[in-house]
Amino acid sequence: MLYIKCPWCGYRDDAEFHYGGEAHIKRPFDADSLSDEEFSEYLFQKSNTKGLTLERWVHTSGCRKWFNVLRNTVTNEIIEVYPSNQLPHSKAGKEYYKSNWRRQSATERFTILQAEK
Amino acid sequence: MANAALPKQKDSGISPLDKLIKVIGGAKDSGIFLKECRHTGKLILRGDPSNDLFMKETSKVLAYKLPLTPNTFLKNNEYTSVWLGPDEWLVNSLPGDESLLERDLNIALTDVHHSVTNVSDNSTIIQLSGPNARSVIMKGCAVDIHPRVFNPGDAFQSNLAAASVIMWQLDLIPTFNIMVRASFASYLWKWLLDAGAEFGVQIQQ
Amino acid sequence: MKKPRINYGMQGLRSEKEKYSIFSLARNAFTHHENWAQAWKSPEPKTEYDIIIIGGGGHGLATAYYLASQHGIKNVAVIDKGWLGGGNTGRNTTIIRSNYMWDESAGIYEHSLKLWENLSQELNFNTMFSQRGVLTLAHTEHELKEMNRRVEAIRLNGIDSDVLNPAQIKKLVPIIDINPNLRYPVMGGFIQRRGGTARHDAVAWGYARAADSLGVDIIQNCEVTGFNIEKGKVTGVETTKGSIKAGKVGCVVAGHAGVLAGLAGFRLPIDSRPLQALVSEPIKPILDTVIMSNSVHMYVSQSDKGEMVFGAGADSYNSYAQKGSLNIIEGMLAAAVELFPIFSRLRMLRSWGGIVDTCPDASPIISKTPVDNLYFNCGWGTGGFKATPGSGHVFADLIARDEPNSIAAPFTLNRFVSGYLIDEHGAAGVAH
Amino acid sequence: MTMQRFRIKDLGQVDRSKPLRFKFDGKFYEGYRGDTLASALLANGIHLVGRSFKYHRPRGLLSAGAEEPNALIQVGEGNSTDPNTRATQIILRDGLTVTSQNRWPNLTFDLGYVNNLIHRLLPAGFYYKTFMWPASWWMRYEYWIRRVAGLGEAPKGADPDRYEKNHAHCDVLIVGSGPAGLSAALAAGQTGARVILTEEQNSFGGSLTYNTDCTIDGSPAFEWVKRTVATLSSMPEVILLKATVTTGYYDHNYMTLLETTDNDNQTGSEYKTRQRLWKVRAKRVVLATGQIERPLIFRDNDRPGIMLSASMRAYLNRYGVSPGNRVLLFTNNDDAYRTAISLKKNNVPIAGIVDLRSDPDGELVDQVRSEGITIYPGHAIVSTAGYLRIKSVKIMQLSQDGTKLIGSMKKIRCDSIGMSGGWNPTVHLFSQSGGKLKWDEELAQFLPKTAAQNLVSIGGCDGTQGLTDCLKTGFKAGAEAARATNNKGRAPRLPKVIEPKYNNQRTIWLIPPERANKKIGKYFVDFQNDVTASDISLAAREGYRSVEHLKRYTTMGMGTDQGKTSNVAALAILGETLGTNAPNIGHTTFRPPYTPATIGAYAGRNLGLLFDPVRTTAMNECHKELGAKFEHVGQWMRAWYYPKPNETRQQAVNREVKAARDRVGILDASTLGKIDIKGPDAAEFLNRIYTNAWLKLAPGRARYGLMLKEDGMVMDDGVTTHLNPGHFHMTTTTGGAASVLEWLEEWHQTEWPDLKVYFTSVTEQWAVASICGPNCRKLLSDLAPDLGLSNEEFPFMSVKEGNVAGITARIFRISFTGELSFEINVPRRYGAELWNALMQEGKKYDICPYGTEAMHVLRAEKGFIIVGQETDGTVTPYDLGMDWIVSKTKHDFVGKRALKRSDIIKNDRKQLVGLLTENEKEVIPEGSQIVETPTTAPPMAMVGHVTSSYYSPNCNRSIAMALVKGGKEKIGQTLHIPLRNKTIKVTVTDTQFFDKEGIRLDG
Repeated sequence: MLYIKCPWCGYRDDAEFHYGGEAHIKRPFDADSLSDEEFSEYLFQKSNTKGLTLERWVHTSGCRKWFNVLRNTVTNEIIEVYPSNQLPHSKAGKEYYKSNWRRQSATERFTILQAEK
Repeated sequence: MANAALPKQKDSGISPLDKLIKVIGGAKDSGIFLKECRHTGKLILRGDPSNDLFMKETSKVLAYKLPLTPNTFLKNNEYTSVWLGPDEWLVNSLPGDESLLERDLNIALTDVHHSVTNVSDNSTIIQLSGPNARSVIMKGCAVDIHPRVFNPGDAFQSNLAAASVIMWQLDLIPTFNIMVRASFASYLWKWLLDAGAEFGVQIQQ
Repeated sequence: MKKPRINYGMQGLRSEKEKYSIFSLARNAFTHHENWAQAWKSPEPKTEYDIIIIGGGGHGLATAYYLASQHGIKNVAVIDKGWLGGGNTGRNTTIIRSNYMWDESAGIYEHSLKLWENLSQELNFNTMFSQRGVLTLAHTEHELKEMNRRVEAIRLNGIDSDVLNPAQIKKLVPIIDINPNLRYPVMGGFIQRRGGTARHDAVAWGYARAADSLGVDIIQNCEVTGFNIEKGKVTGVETTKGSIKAGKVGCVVAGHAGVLAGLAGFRLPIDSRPLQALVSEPIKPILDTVIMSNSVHMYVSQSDKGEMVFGAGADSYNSYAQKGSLNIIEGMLAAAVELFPIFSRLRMLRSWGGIVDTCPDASPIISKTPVDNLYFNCGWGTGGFKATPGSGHVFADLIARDEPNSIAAPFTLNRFVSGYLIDEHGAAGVAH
Repeated sequence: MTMQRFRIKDLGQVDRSKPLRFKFDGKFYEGYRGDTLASALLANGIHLVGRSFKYHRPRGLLSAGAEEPNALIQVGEGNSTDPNTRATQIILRDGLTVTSQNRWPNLTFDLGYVNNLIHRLLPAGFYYKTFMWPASWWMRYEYWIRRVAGLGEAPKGADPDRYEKNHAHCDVLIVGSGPAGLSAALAAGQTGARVILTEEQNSFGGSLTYNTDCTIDGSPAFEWVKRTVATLSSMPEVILLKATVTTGYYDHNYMTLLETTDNDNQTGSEYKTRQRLWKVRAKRVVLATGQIERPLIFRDNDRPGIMLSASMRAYLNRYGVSPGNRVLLFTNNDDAYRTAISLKKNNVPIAGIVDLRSDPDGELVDQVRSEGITIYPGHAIVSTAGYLRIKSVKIMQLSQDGTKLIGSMKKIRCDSIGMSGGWNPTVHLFSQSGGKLKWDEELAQFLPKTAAQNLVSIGGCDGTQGLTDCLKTGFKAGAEAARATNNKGRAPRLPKVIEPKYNNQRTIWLIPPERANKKIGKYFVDFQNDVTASDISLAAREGYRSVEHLKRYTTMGMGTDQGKTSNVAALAILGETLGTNAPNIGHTTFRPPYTPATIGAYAGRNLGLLFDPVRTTAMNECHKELGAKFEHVGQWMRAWYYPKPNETRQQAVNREVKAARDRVGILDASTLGKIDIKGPDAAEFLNRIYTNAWLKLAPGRARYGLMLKEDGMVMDDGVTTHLNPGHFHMTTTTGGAASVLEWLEEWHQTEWPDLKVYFTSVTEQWAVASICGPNCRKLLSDLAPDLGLSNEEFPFMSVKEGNVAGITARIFRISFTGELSFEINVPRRYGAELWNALMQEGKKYDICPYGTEAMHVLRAEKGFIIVGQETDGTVTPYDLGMDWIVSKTKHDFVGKRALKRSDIIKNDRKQLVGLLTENEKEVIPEGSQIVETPTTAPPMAMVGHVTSSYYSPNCNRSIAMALVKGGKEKIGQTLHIPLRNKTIKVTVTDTQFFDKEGIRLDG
């Protein structure tokens, strides 16, 4: 049973959360202009990393907030947890984020825009 | 259209456990005391605490500032406010007072993006008390409620057995209020009776 | 459904020198069993093969065997990073059935089941394929209706399937509780009598031995570290035992398909998740059928050794840790005791986890890839073991002909682009 | 009852004042409180306790602990019998009834022994090589194989006992209460840290319960144990758990402990718990699990009477039981000397010590010599004799290099043997935690290497030898663990310890035969599964050379003891066979549970009524009073239909369906999901989440919406109403309530956080009675005379608020039946009151309650879909013929792009159509498959299936909906539904069967 630190409620068993798959997936703004292949990449292709991965969880039985987790899928070690409108803070998290092929979700874009205002 | 208000009389209608709680009683020296807090007023309040106006206006209505520390609650004689999330609170009132509170909050927050939703009937509160109350909860809840980390004033949302609950500790007896959705109340009640059986359960009015 | 033209007859073990039988056992008893040949050799890799199969599990070994036996391609190597059958082949609950709802799934699983029916004889290795029946339970009105849809589809595909009422189920499975007042009462079920179980390790060993006898090189403890790709075409693999050239490469690595695809430079629509199983201590026979219950996420059978073999649902999160969360096990065992009250006092002996590669539609991928001459067979989710012979058979055909046959055709990667998914979630509940 | 002939006066920790009677194989015996079944049997001189799995050889107790492979016992009878229980872990209680298992007709004469006689035909893996001819006979072979296999018998009925679960959190969890574990607990406990100490045996102390030759601070070591346990008991934050097996080490220091609580000292009560499963989240874990002694592997080393040396000492010193009348010791290290000294002290005759070491020395050896006990240095046991109990052995001298036996053979009489082949650290939990092991050549042990979680291994399981060092590391680890978890304090002072010193051992894994090619007898490595040294070399010869292949091919280590005494020796023998050593072979992975754990404990009390919540609505009692039949819809119980006396289901449903259209019907619609949506951007949000347009919906008006997944497939539907500006009331399907709310939150939080909107679940805030039919307006106006219900005042798809029967209500004029209809929402507490008022007032209109079945018929008559029935996750709005609800102009909505994919826009997709049977009375079974051209027998090519099918009393015929390949094009055509016994001919139609013009909506 994973022990996940909800950024708001603190440590809880994984049974309290729902898994939301890969984090930082960019939803195409103008999907109509994409080919079926390009759209399929957004819809179905996975990083499915063996090792460090950035993923989404939601604290279903608690505050119902979505957040991101940097976890090692081999050891299940959790390196960091951060709200879904933020970017990873740890060195490993930043590196993984940079190597991600489709980073910057709408939430981040929004947050970045807000910060720029 | 105005929000559906509840009639004034405080104890009318049927609470989720009315039909289930048949026998009131049990040994005086029981390790567990159980009762249903019928028709407590319950509002879900949503708003952005970083908005000063939201905090100011809500504290005017409640007579205190909404708790911002996760997993805590604050109360006075009228209202109990439980932190549920970074932009969500449960505000309890005495039975029947919730409509007024709902109206007051909505008026106070007219210019602020917020929501107040009356959920008084969406769930009920089971009060679990007694020297063995902690042991009973630990049978079905993975949150640490040891007195070193959990005391009167503390609260959490989690699962108790197979029910989703909001729970907060009132005193050092200890006494816990367990809020559970109406349709899960009878399940949880039976579960608590069964879990408490080894300590003896007294059912209270 | 179009019938594939497949010879289901006995192929026979090509090498006669070491045929297993009661007579060879008796003969060897006189020499204290000191003269048995190796079931398979463990050669060092050659510099070049016509075809390399990556992954020495059941599917990979079966692919190599059928390449040699059906297509006459014998310059083949199977390479595995660990020991044969060490992945999901050796970690599953050994259930075999073909009663799937969609035509496409029925096609591949029934093809497989037919091959199972002669497998021990064909491989000259007892895989202990036991056609004791697989009974799937329904616990609600809604499930009964869903069941009818499935049963009718299965029947019209020419696959055996019988509907049973609670009394008939009780007769077949005397230890089951059919009390109608249960929270999830047994309201009915359907059985595929040709379904059953097999000895999972024996399947890998049997294919390995048979493939070896046909000239296939089986290379263990050899991990693939990269693909050599020239002008969009695979020319070989880099391994911990050096470079090996190959005309074609087939990749069958359940649990690690995404990792291997990454090495080849493309991505797959696959999530790798933990799936847990456990066995009880052995006891005298009490259950002669495989029981599956989707609405309470539990399936159970009794092994020949006497252990109750339990399977649970998959955990929700991706993980390569080969272990899952305890609450999955707790929920599954509560369901088991609810249905079979006598299980309560049995003891869990061993629990373990496998890594299942799941596709968005819970159906497998048997496909060419963006790299020429590189083929992937993956994404079997929780349903891989039962498909072993059929999967190997059609994959060998795909590699040999560079073109999928009618059974494999629906399972290409392109379906995720065009939207032609074969969604086994909807009606199958948990697709085991 | 027989006397306890082998009980030694005044020795051990059993309570002589509490004799207990028990029955073994039908015969009564006596033991004492504090005994295990094993010690009590030995006290009565019983060594023979079981038969082995494959060869049915007579077997005795090998050990005194959890590692026991042989003594598997059937405990109790009837519904509370426990098969395969290790006698060493059965706590003796009065009236205990146990039987030996897997033998027929009895333990001393077992016909299964025939397997031993034909053993040559049964080498490892023999079953893979035979039973293949004729092919059809496997099921017959299997029938007999299954009956021969298996061990004990399952109970006959439901378990009468209760099992509890308990969550716990602690700073430090310490596993094992030997010297290392106890001292760690003491050091951690005195800082005030929250400590849990677990011990699998029924009393604390580990090896100190039987190593009586040590003193701590001048008194016997066991006194220190008692003192320490007393001190720990007085610490409020320390939890001491005995008879508690730490079964699993999961991720993030999550541990399972299985506590057996029904020991003899508990008073019985109705709610007595048999076992309690603790689920502990520990900040730090200290593993002090000790070591397990290894057997020596020599010819026929499995005869009853042969046991492990330290176990023999445990029976002696802990339970006061003498192992026999003439004890031989066989060892490769000093442990047997320690046992010999204890035996001698208690006047148990000793036949000598056979020592593999050619030149044993040191204080223990000297002491043994001075006691006049014969030592055979550099010797080994060649063979053993005795069928039901060891009678004698033959010994020979070992060559210098240990590979041969030399010299002459000497026979020694004995009735028991204590053997010691060295020790295996108990690294199971460490390995479960994900830690990697390393091979220590000098100790010939696998030891913990790198920890993968927040834990520390101390004492024997970390390779530490000797009491002093165990205490030292224990204190250090306990104090460190406490500090690491923010507790302050110092380690206790190290007491003064006097203990015997051990010298090196001589590791010889397999005792050679007297002649190199001598092939008789069996050298058992795995006792329970009868795996011998020659099985291991056979496996290696045949190519099964990885550890896992060896294990799976020979079944080595796969018994109920999971190879606790055998794994390492097997690896070493495999290594020697392959010419390498143990670490190069590797080791198998240990997985939970450490010892077999009761399934009932994992199920806990979540059974029966508490298996899964049953959810009911506020009107549930009303339905019960009306005699409703219920159906499960997810966790909900919904009224299905309301049969009158002698009415069949079909008759009842027909009646209800008619009444709803002819007069007035009432349905409990409370289970529909309801979400309160508030905020200035609420409409914009709905516009993105639903397929149709929402920006222009006026307050007071409602609209039907369809939600898609991002892949374009229908996910949920429902009516959403604009109550006040920026305030919406969304309804979802019953099953979708929770998932839709989560869906909305997900999109809001992760994709559109800029939208100002909040969602709150109000599913259970409202009880909903839906009334429909021509008289429903009259009925409602009777109860709400001021409301204004005309079509002008209260048009279709709008909402009003007002009093109904004196209850403040929200009334929605929406319809799922195609009839004039009102959905009356009142706070849950008034749900029953509303229902009763409507039923009472409705009498004059002959109101009829209808259930979910009639509701399904009514909506099907109108061709309305049910998500989950017409859809299964593979159906788009176009497939449903609902193109009208998919906006062509919106820039975006969830699922929009996916609808344009090449296979989604094809015309031959399965599309929703109506089906009419040739015979109007014939109702097609739901789920039936449809073909274009039926053949006499399967296979047949299917073109679709029937999603809904009912008899419609309003249409006076059967109706059905179906998803049919290219269905839209097939309207008017004939299709066939081949059932098992007949084929039904159907005509394809549209999906509207009743009131196609929709005139009934307005009453």
